[in-house]
Amino acid sequence: MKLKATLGEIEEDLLLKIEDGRVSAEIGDRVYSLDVREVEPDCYLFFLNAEVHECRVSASKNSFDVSIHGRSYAVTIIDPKRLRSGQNSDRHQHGVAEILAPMPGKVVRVQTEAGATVEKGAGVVVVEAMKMQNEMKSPRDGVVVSINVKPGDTVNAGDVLATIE
Amino acid sequence: MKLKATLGEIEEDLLLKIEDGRVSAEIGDRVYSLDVREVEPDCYLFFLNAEVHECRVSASKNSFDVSIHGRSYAVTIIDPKRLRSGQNSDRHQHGVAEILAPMPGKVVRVQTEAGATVEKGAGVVVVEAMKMQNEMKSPRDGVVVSINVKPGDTVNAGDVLATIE
Amino acid sequence: MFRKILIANRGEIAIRIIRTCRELGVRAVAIYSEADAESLHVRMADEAVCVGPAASNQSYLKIETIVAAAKEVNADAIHPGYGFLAESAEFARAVREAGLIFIGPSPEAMEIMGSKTSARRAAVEAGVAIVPGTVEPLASFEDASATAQKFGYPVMLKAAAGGGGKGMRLVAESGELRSAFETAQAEAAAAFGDSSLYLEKAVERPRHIEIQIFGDTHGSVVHLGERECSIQRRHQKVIEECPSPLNDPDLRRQMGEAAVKIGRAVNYTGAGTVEFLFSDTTHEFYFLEMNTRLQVEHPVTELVTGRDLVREQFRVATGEPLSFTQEDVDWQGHAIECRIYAEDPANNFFPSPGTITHLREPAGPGVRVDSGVTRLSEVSIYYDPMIAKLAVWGRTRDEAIDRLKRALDEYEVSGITTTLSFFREVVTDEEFISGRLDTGFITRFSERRASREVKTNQVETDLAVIAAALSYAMRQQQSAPQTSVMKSRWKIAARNAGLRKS
Amino acid sequence: MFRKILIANRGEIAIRIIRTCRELGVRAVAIYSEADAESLHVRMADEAVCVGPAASNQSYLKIETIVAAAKEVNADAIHPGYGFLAESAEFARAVREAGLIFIGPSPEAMEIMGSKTSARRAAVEAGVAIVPGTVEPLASFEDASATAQKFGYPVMLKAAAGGGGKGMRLVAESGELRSAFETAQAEAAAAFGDSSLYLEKAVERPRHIEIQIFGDTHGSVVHLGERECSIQRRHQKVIEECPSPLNDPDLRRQMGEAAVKIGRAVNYTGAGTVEFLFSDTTHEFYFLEMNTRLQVEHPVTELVTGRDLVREQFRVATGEPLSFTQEDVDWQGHAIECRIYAEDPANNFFPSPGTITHLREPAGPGVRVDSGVTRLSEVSIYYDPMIAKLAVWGRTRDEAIDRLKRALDEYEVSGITTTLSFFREVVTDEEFISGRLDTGFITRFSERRASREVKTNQVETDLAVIAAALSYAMRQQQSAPQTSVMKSRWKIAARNAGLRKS
Repeated sequence: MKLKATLGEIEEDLLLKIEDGRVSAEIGDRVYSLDVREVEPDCYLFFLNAEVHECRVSASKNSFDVSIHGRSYAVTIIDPKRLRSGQNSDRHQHGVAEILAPMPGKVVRVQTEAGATVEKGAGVVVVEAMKMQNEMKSPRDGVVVSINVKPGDTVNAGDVLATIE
Repeated sequence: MKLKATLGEIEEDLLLKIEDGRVSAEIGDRVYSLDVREVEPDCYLFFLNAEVHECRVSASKNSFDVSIHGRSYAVTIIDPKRLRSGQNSDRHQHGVAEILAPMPGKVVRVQTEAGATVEKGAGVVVVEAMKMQNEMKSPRDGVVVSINVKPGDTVNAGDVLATIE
Repeated sequence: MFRKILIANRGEIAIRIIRTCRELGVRAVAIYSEADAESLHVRMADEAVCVGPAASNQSYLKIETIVAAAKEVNADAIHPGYGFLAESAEFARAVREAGLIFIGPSPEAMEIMGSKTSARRAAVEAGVAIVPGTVEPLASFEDASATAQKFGYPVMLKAAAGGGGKGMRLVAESGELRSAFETAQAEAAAAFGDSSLYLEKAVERPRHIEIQIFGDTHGSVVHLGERECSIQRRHQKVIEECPSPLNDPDLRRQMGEAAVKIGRAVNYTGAGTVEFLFSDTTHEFYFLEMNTRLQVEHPVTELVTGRDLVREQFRVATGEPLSFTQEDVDWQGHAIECRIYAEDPANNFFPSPGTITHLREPAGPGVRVDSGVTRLSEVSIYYDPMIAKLAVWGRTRDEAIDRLKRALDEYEVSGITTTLSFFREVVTDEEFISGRLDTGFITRFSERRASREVKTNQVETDLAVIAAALSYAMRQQQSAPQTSVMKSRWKIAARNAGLRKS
Repeated sequence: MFRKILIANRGEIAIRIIRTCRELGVRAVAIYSEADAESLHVRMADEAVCVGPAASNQSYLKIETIVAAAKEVNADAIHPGYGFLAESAEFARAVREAGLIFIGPSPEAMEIMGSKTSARRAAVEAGVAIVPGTVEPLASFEDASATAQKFGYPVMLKAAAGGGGKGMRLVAESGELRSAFETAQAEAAAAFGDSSLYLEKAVERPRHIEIQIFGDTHGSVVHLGERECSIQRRHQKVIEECPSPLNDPDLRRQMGEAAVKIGRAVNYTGAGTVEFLFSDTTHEFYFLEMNTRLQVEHPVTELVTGRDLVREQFRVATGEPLSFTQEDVDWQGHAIECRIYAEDPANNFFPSPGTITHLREPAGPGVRVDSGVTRLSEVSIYYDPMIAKLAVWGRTRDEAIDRLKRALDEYEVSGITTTLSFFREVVTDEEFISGRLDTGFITRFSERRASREVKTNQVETDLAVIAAALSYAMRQQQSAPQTSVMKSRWKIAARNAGLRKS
């Protein structure tokens, strides 16, 4: 099957053939031929020549978190036949940076305001979680477009705390 | 729900009520009221007053292998409403004892023959498995009704090697 | 020995204590919050009592509820573990008044050491040097500012009731003082219900070295040597060693004697730890604080001295004398511990709660894991995100580091992000391997790390992509009608494809 | 140090060796049969080569295939582990001739010790006593019968090429001799391809005590003390200890010196074990045999001496001198190991292959697990049914036994039957605790066990019944149409039902 795979910034074409426990794959100009065992659901044991590589996958929709030799890689698979798009959110496409709450917590302080100019690394919002106060910093120089929280607010993972442009 | 449960020789009536994570059960004249958590599929954490008991169940049809505090118990559950019977095989009902191969192996020797009288503990068939020779002994005094294997035969777990009456 | 004890804690330390209970034939009673009903420490206990809702101040910090639970189940004693109520003299007193034994020091000793200011006073009286600083809590920001000027920057702000780095800030220059003062106060209030702070001159490139002491009710106080805990982030220890890489017997004797002096000064009983700041340049050491409880990092001392500290705590709490004298204590080899947190090193160590979908813990020679979780455990947002401690032992520090590398490589956790990847980098870091440590290590290491460009392994990333694609393909097959066939064919095929050219 | 080695084995010992490879930065190459492609030892290796079908004589015993594989992957050396080809001089020679290093002794030493008769000759020449018996293989049953008469019953029949209790029979009286002779010959032929037997006078209530020795290529041979391996069933060790419960330094020195003599006699290099029969009554010991390889039970020696024997094997194999002298060796505390087999103790220890559906291995202070399996591993019928070794360390034998009990209680294996339940009974047995052991222990223990009437715990059995009923109820709900609702209601309910009266 023909797929598109994205890892980090790089998107590549992927041609995959599965037969008799062997997988042949072409990624860009690189060609692989592997023996594969599915030792557990979503855990693949690859034999590349004599080399052994165990890959454990946790999947959600078509983004896959693959851990191999203790390192993990976030891979997105797109099946052109199914035209699944809109997957790579366009957050990074233009000049807006959102500051997200990485986990549930409570806002204790807001250190700037909409309209203010901030430098990369400047503190914007302080969130407390697990008794630990954590300063959310601006990822870049810019102007604060919006602050979406106030002290005392409870926030969930992924909530947009502020937007910098 | 009303069930019949067999553990070893004992069969008892079981009345089970499940609600709001509490289980009340009557087994014979014994009454239990428990908090239950299903910590994993088929793994139950019971709170009996303050006592904690974790039970892990592996089920096949309506016989259940339950392990609790490192000991395991073979329990059969019969739902009278469904009239599942024929579960307790009648092997032990009348005077015939079968000698079963407990696992796959190869028959190396047969030490008696049909018609012979054997004493309890007398060797009947020697099966080799994992390079280990194991003598299958007669479970009781009696007469050999049949020997179903010959040296060199490969046997699987559960095969009836011989019958003693 | 006790018949039954209640463990007023959760997670790995509760399990650590349960293990010693089992070994001594003591029944172990766990407590748990509603969020913890299915936690491993509950599952491993003989009995368990729910003490309230998830929030610790409504459960694990509820003195009356916990003492009542202990009475209810007829426990003889209560072990507080570390954190939560472990250093609450009020709790210790409540336990005593309920006619139960508190497995720890006297409330009086806890009170003296509980306030850092009175602790510093006690140290001075015992003739042990302290870091130049205020002995009284700071009255106000102005007070702080004036005092800082007096000692000269950099200075350290610390919570008087503090511990675990909460309410602690390093202030490099006057401009930073106000915001640091406010944040520290806020944290101190949140963590300890007491916002008072004190101030110290900051010792530069300091090593954090602590001494394990043990006292009994018959008046003997001994030490079990040092632990090096210089590797900290957010003033929290993440890697601890025994002995210190300095491995200097004279220094061990001097610091040990100083620690014992302080222990004697408060008639200390049970396990305690005296923390010192050691200056690598002057080789002077200053008393920092005393922790009147078992430490998170006690396993490294157990590995090197061969003594079970929890077992000894039980023994002392029953009124027996220590099972050993100072002369009996010896140190074999080297041990290192890593605290495995459910945190994302790539995102400023932010907590990463969730369900552990896969877990394989390392084992084999020289490896000890004290884990609070198992497969399918939930790591909740309510409590400290430490899920386990990995400790290794080797004949030498180098052998211990070899083992640590190996064990970290074996360690598999899926479903949550952990600090494992961070430790895998630390153990290959030249500065770590050299053993020239100080509390600034992680900052410097993180800078080195940031500057280092990451060279990705093309084959590895390609295999990751292929694995993802396979997983995708499997899903397509499963959702397709003829799934089962294809799936099973695949499985069978996979099973058959054994023979590899050799 | 080596760059890459091939491990000519499987299961836990392959993993044990892989761990030392990782710690030394040596690439580890596994071999596997078609039945083992998904085994843990393959998954943990850097590289792996399939050497043939499931049957060992077509895979793990294929000398040419294995040596070719090692060449193919450019390995520097081959570690044979134990069992399989570990004591095959032919294999060691083939490795040497292929220009690779065999991590073990010289083929010459292996040949002398490989035949028990020549080994006994060597011992006699080295001035070490042997059990009265034949020095030559028995010519025939008549020969056996005559010899047995000469020494007087009871006698022991043993396979000349033997090991692991295969082809070994205790014969109490003449009537039993013929069938024992035939079975032993058959087993010997099957196991070693050599049916020749020899005969020994049986020592009554003998202890099996062995000495770990180590030699290097520079002529030094040292010993690392004894292991007590008296607890055997079917002449296979199941529990081993270091030191022996006798813990007699003089005896250790005497046996150690005897073992070293034998080692020197064959210019022994690497790790080896000299087995003795020790008579509790006369306190005499007799040479039994020498195992020219790493033993299954080496972890107890590692725990008590603090030395990594596999690491030392690597070192010696590279031609370096031993890293320690006889004077450097010391012994701290006490270690005990249990071999966990996939066998059914309730059914004459019959192998119990299958899939491990659930696995939780013990951990924490003083516990070491060397496991060959993980969750979902298949235990196949093709190989030795040992799935793991549990070893514990304590300051004293009593502390070690406390730990062992605790660790056995923590150990959870589902899907197959194991010997865990058997060990849980052994560790509470008075005779075991007293340490008065001999090779007849298990027989006597089993009789005690049979006579003891089992008092079942009514509450426990009732809970088992309730759990089964719950599991049944869940299934009904799942198969019923309105399942999901009920199921989820149940789940939610279960989640909510947290608060317990305290």
